[in-house]
Amino acid sequence: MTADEAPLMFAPGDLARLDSDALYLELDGWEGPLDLLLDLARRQKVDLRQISILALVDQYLTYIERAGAMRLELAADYLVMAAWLAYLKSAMLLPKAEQEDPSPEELALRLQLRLQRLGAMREAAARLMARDRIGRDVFVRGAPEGLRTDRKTVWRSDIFAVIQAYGQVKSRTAPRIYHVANRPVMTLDSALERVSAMLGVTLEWMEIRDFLPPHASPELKRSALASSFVAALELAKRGRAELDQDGAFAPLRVRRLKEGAAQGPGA
Amino acid sequence: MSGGHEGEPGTLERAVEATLFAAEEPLTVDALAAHLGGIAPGEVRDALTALESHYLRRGVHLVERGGRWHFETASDLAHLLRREKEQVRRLSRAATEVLAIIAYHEPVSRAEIESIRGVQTSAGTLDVLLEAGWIRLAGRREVPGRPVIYATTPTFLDHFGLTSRRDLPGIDELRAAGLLDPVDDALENAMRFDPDDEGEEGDSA
Amino acid sequence: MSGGHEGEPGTLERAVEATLFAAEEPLTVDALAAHLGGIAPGEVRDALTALESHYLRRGVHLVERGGRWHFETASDLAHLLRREKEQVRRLSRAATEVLAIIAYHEPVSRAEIESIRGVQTSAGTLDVLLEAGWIRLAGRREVPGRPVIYATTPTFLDHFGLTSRRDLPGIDELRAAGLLDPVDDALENAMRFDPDDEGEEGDSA
Repeated sequence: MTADEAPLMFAPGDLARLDSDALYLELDGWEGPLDLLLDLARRQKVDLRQISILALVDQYLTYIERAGAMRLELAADYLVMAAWLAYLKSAMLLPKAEQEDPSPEELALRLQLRLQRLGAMREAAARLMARDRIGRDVFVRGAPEGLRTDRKTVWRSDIFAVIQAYGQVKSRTAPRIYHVANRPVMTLDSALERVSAMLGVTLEWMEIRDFLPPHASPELKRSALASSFVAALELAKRGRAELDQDGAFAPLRVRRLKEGAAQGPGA
Repeated sequence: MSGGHEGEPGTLERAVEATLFAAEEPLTVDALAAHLGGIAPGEVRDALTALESHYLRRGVHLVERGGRWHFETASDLAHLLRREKEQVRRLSRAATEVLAIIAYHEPVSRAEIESIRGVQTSAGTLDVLLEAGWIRLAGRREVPGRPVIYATTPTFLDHFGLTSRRDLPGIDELRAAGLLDPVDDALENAMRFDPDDEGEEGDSA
Repeated sequence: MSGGHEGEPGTLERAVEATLFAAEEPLTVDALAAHLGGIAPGEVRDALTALESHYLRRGVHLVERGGRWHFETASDLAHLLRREKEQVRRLSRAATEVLAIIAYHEPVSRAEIESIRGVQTSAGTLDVLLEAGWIRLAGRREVPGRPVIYATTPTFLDHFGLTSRRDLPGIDELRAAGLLDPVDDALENAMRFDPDDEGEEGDSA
């Protein structure tokens, strides 16, 4: 029992204080009814397992009665406990006959078990506080140098990575030359000329395929087809030709419009 | 390790000694092993054992607290070393009790603490203990409401000179007496069995 | 402990030991004597002598500096207080490119590196290469602004297994090896993701 615990341990003579004015001071030290009960139990100087709950209840009620007489603002907790203990007391005094479910014995036992547990913890706390404590009884190194860990990075790479990186830099930044292939094409102008000339020959429908140069390479043929189609559209727009197609992807046919019917914006 | 009687401490023993002297806080075996450049923990442990016994007779002791090792002054010299200024935190009685309840029952919820003490625990009381680094939040209890549960820390063991929680004063006796079991369990045991029975099976510690 | 010269330390010796251990600063003989309740300085001195010789072989030494005594780590173990921990990291892609440019073009200024790379180069990238010891400052280019120029080091040749810079494959060889083939940067990045690469350009790591 060190000085720390003094306020919570009661000397043998404490009982006398029950009747004195010190009552309120003690109430300050207690946190609640269980506290007070435990203290009263301790004063019986018996093992909590042997304690007479009835005697304890009597003491508590007496205590509260006196405290109440002297000072009214007794905490509600204390009064609730007093009421509950009064009930417990009467139940314990009544014949055992037909008691309600939690029997008074059980309630008393429960109270006793709780006091035992609180008592055990209070004692444990006192023993804990009385141990050799760092900063009071034992001391750690006053001025430790401290340990430091400096992290150092070791870089790793390899020659291939370096060479590869250089190759990538060079290839990324090298000036690039773009070649535009010179493909055989038929321009729109020449297609227009060609289609106009060929349309002048007849008034019959002609398939657009027939306008293409017969011996052209496949590439030139595709270009010619596109240009001839656009040329045909242009002529239609000018009112010099008409187009006809039975359906999607069906052969596209072109025919010259008669001169008189031409209402286009003029060539 | 140089064998023989004590005499010359081995290189590793000296290294562990120097490291623990210089360390600002207790170190685990693993931390020591890592700091010393990846020594096998077993060897570190051997060095610690040798040091521990060497320092047993000295004014400074090597102690293990919650798996961490540090040097501290011998407790029998306390009367010579006590400082004028009180360095130890003074705890209120409430805080003392709460600390004990947490230490002996951990992990424990606030409601459980309150059921033992019979009064509400103010938040301030737990704060003081948390701030001292003696308790920590140890998760939540998987019951309705998922209350926060508390447990002690290595710092707590350190401060109170406990090697582990098993060193808590009287914990074995308290457990054997069923005084660490909840009241409900104890009640059930008491109603069902002989009161002398130790209520061991309901043990939840 | 076999009796020997040392034997059991006396109480005063232990007290002096503990006091010096717990002290926050070195203590004079007088301060020790006073602290221990008015012991005769001569006795304190004897205790110090005994302690000094006891600790001579340990990982910690008791030393006197200007009339004040304190414990300190044995000088042969001082390296334990400041440990270096090596962490191996792969050079980032940005740094590898810069290194390659320096190797192929040295001595070269940062502006020249940038114009070859086609992107800005962070100072951090050069720092990494300097830290690795692979490049060095090789003076200044005598042009307006006198920019610093960089060159590789013998360490560079060493690390990359080169006898001299002439071992680096020439442009023609690079082309032959397909290393100058234009690559789609995005595709290329996706193909060889390098975790160290991230944000290299902007950061200073």
